[in-house]
Amino acid sequence: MSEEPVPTLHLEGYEGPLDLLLDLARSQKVDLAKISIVALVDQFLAVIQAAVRLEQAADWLVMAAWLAWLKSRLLLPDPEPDPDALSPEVLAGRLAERLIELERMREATRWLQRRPQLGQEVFARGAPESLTIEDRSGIAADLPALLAAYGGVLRRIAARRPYRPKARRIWTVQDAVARLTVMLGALPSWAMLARFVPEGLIDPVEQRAALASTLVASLELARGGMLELRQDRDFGPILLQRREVADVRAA
Amino acid sequence: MSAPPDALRIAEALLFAAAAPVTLDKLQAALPEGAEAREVLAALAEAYAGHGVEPVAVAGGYAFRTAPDLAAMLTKIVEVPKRLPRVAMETLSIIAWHQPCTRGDIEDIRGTALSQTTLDALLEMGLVAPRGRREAPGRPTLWGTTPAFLLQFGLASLADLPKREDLLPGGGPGLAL
Amino acid sequence: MSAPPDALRIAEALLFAAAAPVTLDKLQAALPEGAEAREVLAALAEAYAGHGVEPVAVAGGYAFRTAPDLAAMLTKIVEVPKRLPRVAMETLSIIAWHQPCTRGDIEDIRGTALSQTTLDALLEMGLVAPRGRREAPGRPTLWGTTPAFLLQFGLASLADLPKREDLLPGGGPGLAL
Repeated sequence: MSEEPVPTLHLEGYEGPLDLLLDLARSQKVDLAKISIVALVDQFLAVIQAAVRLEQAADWLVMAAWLAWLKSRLLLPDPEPDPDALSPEVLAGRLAERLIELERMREATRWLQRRPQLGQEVFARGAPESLTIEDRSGIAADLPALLAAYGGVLRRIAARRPYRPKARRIWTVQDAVARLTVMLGALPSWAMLARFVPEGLIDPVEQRAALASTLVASLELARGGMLELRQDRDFGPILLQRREVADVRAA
Repeated sequence: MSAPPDALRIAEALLFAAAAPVTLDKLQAALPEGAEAREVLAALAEAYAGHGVEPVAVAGGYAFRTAPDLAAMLTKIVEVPKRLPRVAMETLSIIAWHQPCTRGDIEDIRGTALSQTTLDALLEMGLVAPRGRREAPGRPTLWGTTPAFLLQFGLASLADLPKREDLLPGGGPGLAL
Repeated sequence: MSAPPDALRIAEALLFAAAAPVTLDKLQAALPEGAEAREVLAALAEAYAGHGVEPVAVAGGYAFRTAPDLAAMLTKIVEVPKRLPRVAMETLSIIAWHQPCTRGDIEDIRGTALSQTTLDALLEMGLVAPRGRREAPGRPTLWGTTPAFLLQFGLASLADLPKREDLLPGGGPGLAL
């Protein structure tokens, strides 16, 4: 039993390096906790050398490198051990623990596989009887559902109404003529055009439209000889006054 | 028992595990040499006489069934309430809030034709009932909700229905219904 | 038989009819006054000793199952699903004994990557299910077994699984393999 020959192995048959390690550890026929890690490493490296191709999974080579390093640490203890690093004995112990846990889970699997499985070794009633009668006369509807349904109706009605743009209050030229005629009567002298724009317009578009209408209206009245217009400079304020006032002053 | 005990056990397990009634041929194929399916079944029926379950001939084969007296006793009635389809719920809600109203009113509000089936279903469930006719061309039937409607939705009276305005937040006064 | 015959018949019928195991509570509720569910079950098991079907404790309740020795005969007639591959069984074992655990835990123990196909197969059979997430970087999903797992392996509860420490034949350290 001494010179245990390295078994010829196909790595494809193993589910990763830990699987192979466990198999090798089992071949040592000792307690997994007391396994010779050094012997295990030698076996693993021998198998890897014989079987691994470089293109094969990298984790085999990573494991081989780590094991080679672990073996060197076990054989040649570090004269100045790094206090933060784990000792090789601890690392070897952890490897043994992992192998034990994997072996335990293999045993767990065997235990499960020995159980008679439903649909394999034992069978349940193929055609169970329900022994229930379904009463479908009731209605599954509550007040929230009714409200939700009506809410849906209301929302659809709201969505169906045609889009109407916001109505604008437009100060027409006719409006402006009427307002100017009234206001001019009480006007003693020149007044700025903006004074004749009706108050209470907040929308800037409506304000400018009213100013434009008032200007057109004033031009219209000036043409009819009702008033005079004056602008002293480009873009300066437009002033207007009643024609009769001008006539009186001229006289 | 005239049948060999193994044959009886096999017949028992097979009738139990099969998803469909087991035919005589199928049973015969499973039985050990020398056992006759018909005899085994007879022995099985004898062994189960007076039990809570018994082998019976059904649909061209044999299966275990609960003893009739126990089946009646153990059968539970499970309420499986129906869900109302969306169209029915909407129609019911329109009748609830707009009653009395005609089928034409409902169609106007929903913006689509209302099938007779929907109205029939609500009638059948007793949730709505006719409330006279509108004095208009064709004298269409007016519909309203019933006491069963109040019971179903846990309402003391129709006044307990939330106000239409409260149902559509932001809908506001602009809704001409 | 100590249990009244009627109680025995009811228990028999209930366990036979149900698609899922019957809990003690459910059985007790169906039994006549004075009958104790546990006693009735014991009497039922005694009455069915050696039969082709027998009552067993499984997944928190009781159900009839065919006798394991009849498997070979039954599989000739009843359709049998495929067995789980070894990888799936091993993954299932790790989840069963280490639950709740993450995929990373499983990969650590097996020392190799776990394919999604394997986990998917277990999920599809309903043998494992997510059990929340571990509060660790990446918040990995935790996995555990389901009642279907107990049913599949005929276990009354997870307590029926042997202890992890007892799994290695010959026990813990100090004993040769």
